[in-house]
Amino acid sequence: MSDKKIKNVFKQGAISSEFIGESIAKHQTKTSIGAHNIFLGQVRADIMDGKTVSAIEYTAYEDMANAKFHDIREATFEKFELTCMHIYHSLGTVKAGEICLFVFVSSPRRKVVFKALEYIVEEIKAQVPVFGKEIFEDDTHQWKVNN
Amino acid sequence: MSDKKIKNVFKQGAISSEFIGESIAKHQTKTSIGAHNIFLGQVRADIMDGKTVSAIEYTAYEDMANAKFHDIREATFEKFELTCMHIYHSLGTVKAGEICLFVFVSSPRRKVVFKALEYIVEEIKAQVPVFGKEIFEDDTHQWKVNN
Amino acid sequence: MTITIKYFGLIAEVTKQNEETIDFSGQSATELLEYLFLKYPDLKNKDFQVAQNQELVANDAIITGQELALLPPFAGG
Amino acid sequence: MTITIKYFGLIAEVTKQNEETIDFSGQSATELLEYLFLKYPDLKNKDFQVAQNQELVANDAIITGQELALLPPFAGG
Repeated sequence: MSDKKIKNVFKQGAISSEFIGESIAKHQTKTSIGAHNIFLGQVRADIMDGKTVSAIEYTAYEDMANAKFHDIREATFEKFELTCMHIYHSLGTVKAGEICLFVFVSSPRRKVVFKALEYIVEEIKAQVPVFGKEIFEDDTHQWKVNN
Repeated sequence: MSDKKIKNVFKQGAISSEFIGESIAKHQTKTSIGAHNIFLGQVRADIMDGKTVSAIEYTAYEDMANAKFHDIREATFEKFELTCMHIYHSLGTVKAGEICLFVFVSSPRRKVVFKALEYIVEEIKAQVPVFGKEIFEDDTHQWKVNN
Repeated sequence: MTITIKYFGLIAEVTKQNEETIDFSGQSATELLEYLFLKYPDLKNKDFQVAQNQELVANDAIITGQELALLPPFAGG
Repeated sequence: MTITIKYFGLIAEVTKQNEETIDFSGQSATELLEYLFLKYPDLKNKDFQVAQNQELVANDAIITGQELALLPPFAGG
């Protein structure tokens, strides 16, 4: 693990489309970049046993999660030639249709961004202790499990 | 080829970060979507023989290009289970750091969006008759070639 | 020795608390789990992993007395 | 027969026009190219593909008399 400071990846509530647009705008001064690839996770209004998910309430083992995000970040920079990488994950309530995960990678050339982004997203799903309580419209809930 | 009307994929000038943010926002009513994947092509300030690219001027064989974009769109929907897909490409002058290509795919589940997006971008690079004049800071130019 | 155990998600619903400090005289995580299964019988049917000092560990790992956590299935993204 | 030929990018720089209509008495794209190489000698050194009715065709394709285009390497994205 490197000496770099561990960042806080979490944001309270949904990630707004304006925030994503502004993140893109900030990269327009980095003129060595030729390709960006962005993954967005959006909360689905899944229907289970006739009940519809209205929101997911995210909690996390925050210290471990931020350490894992940091490890994923370091491993990704080792594996892939990226100019930059940004990861944001929601905590708290995110309604159906809102965005809970924003992963943004940039590189001079395109081939690497596809591989890097998929690697990061799969690692997040598998390695990071984030928990999701799916809230139904009738206020009952069930616990989400990544597959 | 389907009967669907051929769309115009081209936009005059750079694609703004606000436009991208608004496109994301429009998808928040589609609550069956769980994953978005976005590719952005950005003009690089490449340095060749000591001269820096300041902009690319895009032209296209527009009718053929829009027909090819349409074919790529149809083929992608056949191959991958996507909820929606949007493609925008610039014509005219796009400065270094600005965005010239915006490809946006969405699906209920994540695995398919990575494969679909890479497929679309590679097909665009290979199949669509778009031409790029790289303008250097001293107003000389050279013609870009995809690799 | 005194250890702190953190509970998350579905597991915290069973233990009805997010964290507790206990006095533990055993050695391995297996022994700790036996103790917790007695205290919270519903834990037995739940799917979870054990983390020690923010790393996942096997059930026979030696408890070193720092931060432990019971983590239900991950649901990030 | 009368055919319209479109030129793009680097190719249009050589022909100094984006489009022209010519009277063509040959059959194949090869014959058309021979004619164009005489008219624009610099074309010979350039890399391009021929499209007929908006589809790429081989050099020995039969000219059917509609829209032709000389396309330099693609640079989309």
